[in-house]
Amino acid sequence: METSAAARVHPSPRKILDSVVIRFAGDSGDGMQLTGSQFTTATAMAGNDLATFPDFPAEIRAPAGTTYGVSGFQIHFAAHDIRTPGDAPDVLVAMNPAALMVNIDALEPGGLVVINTGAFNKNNLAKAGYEESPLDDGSLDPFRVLAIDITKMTLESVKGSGLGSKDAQRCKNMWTLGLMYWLFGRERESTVRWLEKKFAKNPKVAEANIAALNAGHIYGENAELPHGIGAYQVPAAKLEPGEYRNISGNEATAWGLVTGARLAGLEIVYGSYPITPASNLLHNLARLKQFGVTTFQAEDEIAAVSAAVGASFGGAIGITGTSGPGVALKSEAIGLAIATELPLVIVDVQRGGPSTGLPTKTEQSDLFQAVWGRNGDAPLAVLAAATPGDCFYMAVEALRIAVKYMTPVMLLTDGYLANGAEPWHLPDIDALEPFPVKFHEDPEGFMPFMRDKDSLARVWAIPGTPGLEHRIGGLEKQQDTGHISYDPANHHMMTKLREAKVQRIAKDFPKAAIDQGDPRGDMLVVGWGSTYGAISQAVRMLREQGRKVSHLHLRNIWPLPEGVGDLLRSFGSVLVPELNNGQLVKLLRAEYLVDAESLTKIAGQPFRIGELVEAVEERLNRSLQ
Amino acid sequence: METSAAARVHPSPRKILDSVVIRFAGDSGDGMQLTGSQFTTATAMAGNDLATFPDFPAEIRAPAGTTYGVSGFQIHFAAHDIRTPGDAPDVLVAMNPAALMVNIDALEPGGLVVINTGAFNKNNLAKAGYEESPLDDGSLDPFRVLAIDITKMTLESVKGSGLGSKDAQRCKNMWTLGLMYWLFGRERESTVRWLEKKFAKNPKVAEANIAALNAGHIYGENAELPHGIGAYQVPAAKLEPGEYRNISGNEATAWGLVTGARLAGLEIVYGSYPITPASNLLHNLARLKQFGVTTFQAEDEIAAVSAAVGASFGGAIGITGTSGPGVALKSEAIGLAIATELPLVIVDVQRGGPSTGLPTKTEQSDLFQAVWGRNGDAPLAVLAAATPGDCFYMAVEALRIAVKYMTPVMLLTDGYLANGAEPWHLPDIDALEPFPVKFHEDPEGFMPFMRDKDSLARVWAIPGTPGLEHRIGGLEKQQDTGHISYDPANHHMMTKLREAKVQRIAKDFPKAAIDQGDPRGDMLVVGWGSTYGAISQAVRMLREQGRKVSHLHLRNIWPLPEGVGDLLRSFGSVLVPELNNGQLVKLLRAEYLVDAESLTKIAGQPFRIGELVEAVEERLNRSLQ
Amino acid sequence: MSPNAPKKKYTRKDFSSDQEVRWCPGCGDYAILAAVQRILPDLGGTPENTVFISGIGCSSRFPYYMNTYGFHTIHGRAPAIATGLKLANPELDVWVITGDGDGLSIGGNHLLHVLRRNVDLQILLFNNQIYGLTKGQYSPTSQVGKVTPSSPLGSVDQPVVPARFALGACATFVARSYDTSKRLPETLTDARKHDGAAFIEILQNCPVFNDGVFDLITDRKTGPAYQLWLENGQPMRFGANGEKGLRMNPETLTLEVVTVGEDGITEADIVIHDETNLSLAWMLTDLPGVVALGVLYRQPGPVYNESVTKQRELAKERFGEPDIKALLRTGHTWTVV
Amino acid sequence: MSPNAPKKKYTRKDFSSDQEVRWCPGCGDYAILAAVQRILPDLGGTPENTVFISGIGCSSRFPYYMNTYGFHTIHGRAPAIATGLKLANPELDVWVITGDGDGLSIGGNHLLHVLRRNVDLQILLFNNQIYGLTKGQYSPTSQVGKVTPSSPLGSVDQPVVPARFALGACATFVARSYDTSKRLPETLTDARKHDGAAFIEILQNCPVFNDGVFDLITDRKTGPAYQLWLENGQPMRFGANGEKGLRMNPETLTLEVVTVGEDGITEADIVIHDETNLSLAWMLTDLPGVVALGVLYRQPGPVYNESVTKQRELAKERFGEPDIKALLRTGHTWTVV
Ligand SMILES: Cc1ncc(C[n+]2csc(CCOP(=O)(O)OP(=O)(O)O)c2C)c(N)n1
Ligand SMILES: Cc1ncc(C[n+]2csc(CCOP(=O)(O)OP(=O)(O)O)c2C)c(N)n1
Ligand code: SF4
Ligand code: SF4
Ligand SMILES: [Mg+2]
Ligand SMILES: [Mg+2]
Repeated sequence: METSAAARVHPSPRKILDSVVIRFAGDSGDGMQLTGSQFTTATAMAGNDLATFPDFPAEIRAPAGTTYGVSGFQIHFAAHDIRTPGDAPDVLVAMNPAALMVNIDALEPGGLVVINTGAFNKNNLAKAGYEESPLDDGSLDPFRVLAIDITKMTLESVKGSGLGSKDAQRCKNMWTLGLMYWLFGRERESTVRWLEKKFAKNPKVAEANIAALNAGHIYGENAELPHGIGAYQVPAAKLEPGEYRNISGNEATAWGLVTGARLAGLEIVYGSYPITPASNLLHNLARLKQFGVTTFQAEDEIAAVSAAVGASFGGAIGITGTSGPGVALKSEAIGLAIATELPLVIVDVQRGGPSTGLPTKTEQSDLFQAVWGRNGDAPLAVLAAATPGDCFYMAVEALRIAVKYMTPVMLLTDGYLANGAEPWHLPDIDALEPFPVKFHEDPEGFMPFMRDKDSLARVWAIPGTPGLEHRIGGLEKQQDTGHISYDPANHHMMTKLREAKVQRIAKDFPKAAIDQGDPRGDMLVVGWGSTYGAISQAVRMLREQGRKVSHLHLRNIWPLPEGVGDLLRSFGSVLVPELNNGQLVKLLRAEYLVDAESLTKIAGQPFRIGELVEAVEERLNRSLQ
Repeated sequence: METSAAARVHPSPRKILDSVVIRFAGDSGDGMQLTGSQFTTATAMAGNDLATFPDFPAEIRAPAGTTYGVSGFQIHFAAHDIRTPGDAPDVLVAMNPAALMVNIDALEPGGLVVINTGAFNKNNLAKAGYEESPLDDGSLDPFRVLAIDITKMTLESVKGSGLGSKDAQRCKNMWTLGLMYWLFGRERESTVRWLEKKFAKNPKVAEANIAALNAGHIYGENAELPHGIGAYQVPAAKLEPGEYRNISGNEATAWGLVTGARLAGLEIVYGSYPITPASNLLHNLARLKQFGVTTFQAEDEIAAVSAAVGASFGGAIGITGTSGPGVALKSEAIGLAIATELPLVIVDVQRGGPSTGLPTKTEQSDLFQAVWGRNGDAPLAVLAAATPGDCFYMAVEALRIAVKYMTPVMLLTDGYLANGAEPWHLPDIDALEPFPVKFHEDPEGFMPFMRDKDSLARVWAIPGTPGLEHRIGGLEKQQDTGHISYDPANHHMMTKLREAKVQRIAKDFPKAAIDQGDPRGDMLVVGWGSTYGAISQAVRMLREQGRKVSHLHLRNIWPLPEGVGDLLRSFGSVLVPELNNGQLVKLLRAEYLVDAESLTKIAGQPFRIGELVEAVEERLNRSLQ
Repeated sequence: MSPNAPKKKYTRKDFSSDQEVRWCPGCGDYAILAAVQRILPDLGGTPENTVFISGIGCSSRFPYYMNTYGFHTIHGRAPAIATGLKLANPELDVWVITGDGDGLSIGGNHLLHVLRRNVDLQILLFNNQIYGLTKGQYSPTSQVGKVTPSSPLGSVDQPVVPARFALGACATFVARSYDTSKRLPETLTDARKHDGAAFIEILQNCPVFNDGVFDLITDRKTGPAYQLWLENGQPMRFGANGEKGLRMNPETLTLEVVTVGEDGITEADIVIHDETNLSLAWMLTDLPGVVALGVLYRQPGPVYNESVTKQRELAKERFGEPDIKALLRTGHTWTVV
Repeated sequence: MSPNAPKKKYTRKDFSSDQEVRWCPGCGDYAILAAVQRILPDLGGTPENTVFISGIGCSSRFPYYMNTYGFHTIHGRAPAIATGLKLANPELDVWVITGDGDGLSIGGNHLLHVLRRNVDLQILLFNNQIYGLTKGQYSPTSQVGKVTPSSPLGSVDQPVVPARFALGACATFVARSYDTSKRLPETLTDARKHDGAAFIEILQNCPVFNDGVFDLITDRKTGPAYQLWLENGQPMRFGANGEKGLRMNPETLTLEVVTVGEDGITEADIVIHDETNLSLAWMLTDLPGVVALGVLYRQPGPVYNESVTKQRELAKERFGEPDIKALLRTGHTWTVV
């Protein structure tokens, strides 16, 4: 499915906007996620750059009308390149009172609220915690309000469809989508086609939904909208030419792992135990069995990683994915993979902690655990993806390092990356360098812990190979032979060797380089992981204001790439914004003895660009005083 | 059992020595541990200061005569105060060829070797890997050798006892002990009494052993010993007056926990799963049920810590003990105790890692895991005991902090402390400050997460209390009420609060103070845990040589006590010796931005004093160039 | 129960917390909650002496809705946490709430050991044959072929049979019921009255991710044909009009469904239920075309926490009053003057 | 076994590694090692296609002594690691070596799940009723009252019955033998031939920490009176002169020991062993005064790794040749020019 969508021009006179943030909000049953993703597709086709983020309720299916049952979907689209789903919505679509209650505080004065008055009955108002209707009490005065009885409009539009009232009501998200399409000049075809396909077995439903969609659009065209509300246009962005798709982090990770395994010439055994927000990594991979992927839904996280270790011993690439609490459980077995020097990829889709914490919210608080959370001196490589699309490349890279260095690699993503989505310029698969694994086969002089002089990786000799029979285990091993050894000097040497091997990986990395800005200046903002978009936008704004601020984003957490220390020392100050209580900052301070300052946000939510800009400004101004 | 043993004077003319290190070595079946501990008791009674360390074989019961079946016991005793079992033996007792093979390299030239030639037959020599007998090939020339057919002597001495030859042979360790008693002027009574008690049900065996003991002694008195070997005397040390006992770290920890619980007025539920070298903590506590101690041998480490958490919820003090791999498994549940703010003591008797590593060897490589090895921002308090006897006080302190601050506390000891022993000046129990726990009982205004303003500890309200019914859990909690909260600002605040609570513990600690030396100088040696003795002795030697070196020993790892940074900055350089690949050093660098240097030894063995002295000298000389 | 527990007569309401119940509309968990809240006052329970310990899962939200003490712990560990609690305070009435994932997947080991140790707890396993909270993956009790997000071509795992697992773990009380059953309170009461670990599998409908898996059994209309309610000492009869029953086939050692009055079958052919018979209980765990409900097995046995308490008392008798000063002086001491 | 495995005839020696065996003198593990090394060549195994996976414990040192591939992993996780290995390469002949602590204490959950999934492995559980490696604490199979360093007043834990646990886990092959038994190789061979997870409990003497716990059963003299060797299709006879046997008591549904020729008992009264009968197997797990040895239960069932392989092939058929480029283009794409 591919459609060319570059630079369409809309005939009607529309107000030109540079960028817009819309938040669709409604009850879990209102279909807000579908609405959002349809709007995303149409927006991508209109040539805007965009970023999206869903906001699921924590409950599986909360009672209708409650505030904790509100489901949201935010999309940010623009005529230039953007990297976050936006700090605050310009437009809020509130399908019921609870949705309004939960989201209205996020809207800036002057923002547009689209309200389905049909849902503003006494019962729903009470459930949302309103004593009086906000439609009447003046509390919406600061905003531009478009109040429509969408329920009634929808029912009318699908009258002839023969649907029962419940099913007919379900179409109201499509009515709303139609209206939004009109407001922002989007084409309806892709949604129409999608509806036809989705309800192929139930054409009545498809037709009704299409009717509602069209009716909403027509309403926009014809109705006299309140003063100050009109049709808008966000011109297409200048995107690099090529083929695009929308991609979420967990999709990208799954596909990156499959691609990496292809480049290595290996089959995948993915052992996992479901956990939010990593579960759909398992779901995505379970659908790819034809790619030589075996998914093993284990009885727990320990079994999941253990199976992956066993698979790597057997000559597949063992992979395991989970979130923070799962990594905690896996740490003993990860130590085994470190001691036996087997390749292993661990994906940690981080979420709010400690303990069960905020399972559906994002956070970056597993960095310490990733780098240092094991018994003994147990080094492994740690990578962090910066954007949803970057998850693809980092997954490939994790696999490459694991097999080249015979080491476990931890790939850190997070809930924000996992569920967030962005348009992704499809990579040229043929241009990716293969890294085919060669299993050792020659019995001549074979010893299971003999190593490549360069990478320090030990040989990978797998069961089934005649003449290479050998035993490995978690006890300390004698250099080369791998026999159990209690020799003191050997243990010291092997510990240093395991460390050296992991440190050596840094030689594969390009020297650390500034992502944005000059290589010296007043302040270096150092980020890692999913804060990439927000930091990058903030630094751009600051630089536009003339601030001498630069952005360094680390995708290799451990080992750190060469040159980081020099960069840190080239700036007047260093600020490390993290969605945790200050973890990378400790690593940097310990490694480079630079007085890097921590900026923390532990709220289960990404940084807003604005708060980053403010934090930097405040510090720069302070240091000027 | 108490005997006054101060300053005895021996009548015969003995060579006066300042300190002696003896290593008893033999086959696992030769009873070397018993021999060593008897020698220890007699030495303690002779008024020397002393330290001991056993060296068990890794195998449970290796075949007789093999090198890997050699069991050793080292004792260091002196006329002054000492703190380690000694770098290298002055005297080696080798009961068979394997014992000689394994230990001879440790002996300095000129050292004394006592050899049981009776065990040096062809078979045993071959098993030990000797092609020629070391008694004949000149390889022992650098040493003073006392070669005696102890087996034969023993058999003769017990001839009339009516024991079979196998049992009679078993007495040869007592014969050897008798000889050693004579050599070093020790009294035999305590051993005679011990033998009588031990074999009360088998007086024949007791008599035979006593006969052998006496025979060995008489041999010393009468035999013409080779030139250069005579009787020695190590004068009594000036020890602080008071009552003493010999104590190992695991004993001290167990008794400290029991004492702490008494001071708190709580019962103990100790959940544990056996693991070397923590198992005998469980054994020790299992014998103390009369102290209100319940030991629960759980199905695994996760169940062990979980039961402890459940017990703390119920109003006992939950304690769990393990070693590195066990801590890894417990980390998720420890996070739950952090999130629910329940008191919990975790004892980590560290051993060689990573993975199964070197289970019977000592190491300090779990510091990272202790401080940072959990998902999410999950702070807890970390303490480290410095000597076997210190384990007692640190266990009391761990308990105190846990209940005062409603927090998990990790107490780090290690295999060296656990099994090593030293004379211990018994504490005045009545002088220990009680810290009685007051459970919350008043329903008026009760909320489960309301806190003490000073300590920030939440109330401890236990099931069974009318009117305080409430629910806790691992999800993020609303301030005060403890209700589940997804509120972003609340999560940020609670994360900061948990951190602040743990940091606040430092207010209870005295300001960091130098253990030995001046508060400023050329080099500060910073240690933690079981390296105390070696560092302390090394610094003393260096200072005697006029070096401006001081020693700071951290017993509070997290939070760090106040004043550490100032101290670090008061020295020309900072050296951090650790039995790991450099962990505390990272913590210090990150916290204080001081260019502390790491000195690592990852050999499963404690530092030798000599190697520390050398390392310091080398660095000081280097910096002078 | 502590001897001086107040004599106040509690009602169901006293056991309901003020927290809004947040399961999906129609979830079977509601009915189970109601049943538990209903029986507690009748059993003489007090809110302060009752504790609910759960793991993680939809079902494990249960404690929040009880106005008792509660602990929503971590995934799979509730049995171990409850064991520790019971050791700290054996007077408490402790209930464990778990799911088929929480109890039989990640928590299988703890369930095994709490059952064989026979810790005095009630363990309610909400079996909806699915992972509800993580949005619908197959669970260890899901049937082979189950299509879920993690098994798009159908699960290939042979399921665990919870009651069989429990008997294999040497449980002393094994029962089965379902969420909306009128007899659930009765079975819960039996469990509460049992000394030791009482295991109850409760078939529970998850309308969102696994709707109707138990419909044949739990439906008002079809149910009677599939529900065999066990009564100790009574013949195993079932069916809309009680026309069916179980007969022992001595050759195959299995229980067969027969119709009384047909093929010469009489009441005398029907097996009498004996709760204390372990072999019979085993056969009842998995019957052809009918599901045994009620108490499959009940046999008193030594209770772990009681044995522990006894041993602690024995130690006190044997070693006398605890004295730390004496403790520090065990073995050999000496005095330096 | 891979089809082009060499036809070379291997001997016991080919399966012995050059590592010195380091169990205590007299340990029952030696005999088990010898039995395994003896049968492998006869079963057509090759060193390169055979893998031993163990956890941690004395018994778990086993792989070091086999000249095959081996993995001495971490405590309790061998079944999970073996599962992963078998998924990576189903051609391998994979054996799991575990102990009563490794397999039934920390590893109980993995054992449960590997059995119910029916992964094609041989699982040898060395049951010495003690933790050997950690120097003698009681284990989940220790009898109540066992005095050990961690139970100075005697253990109060009710033990797990391994065979019962295995049946509770829906195992498809359950057998029992003992270290020095002449018939151990035969039982191991049966296990090897079974498709799916074959569970064998091997009673093993630990002369150091638990000497003689099985003496009554394994002693040459007393043994015959306590050993019931099961033979499929044969009456369950035992005793020094085969004079004893098991009779079914239809009332209690238990097997009773009787003496043929006494009290009018004849051969016809003795139960015939049927390996496929689950109820019978259950009754055999724990008999009064006699121990059932040999194959208690054997019933073919779907093998997990085979089902996984089939599904992977099905996916290839259904979704065609894997193509990463097409994968990246699933759903909606657009082109910017
Ligand atoms: C250590 C850990 N692993 C995984 C999860 C994710 N998780 C939460 S509940 C659950 C399974 C729930 O299934 P079940 O126990 O059947 O309960 P239900 O929701 O069906 O009532 C999983 C996998 C977790 N919270 N913690
Ligand atoms: C995570 C972890 N916990 C505990 C241990 C210590 N440990 C090693 S083996 C063992 C039990 C051994 O008993 P069993 O499995 O019966 O084997 P045996 O030695 O009797 O053959 C224990 C507790 C460990 N190695 N790792
Ligand atoms: S997902 Fe299923 S089990 Fe969970 S609350 Fe909803 S209906 Fe109940
Ligand atoms: S301790 Fe026991 S089980 Fe372990 S090797 Fe020795 S005899 Fe065998
Ligand atoms: Mg479930
Ligand atoms: Mg054992």
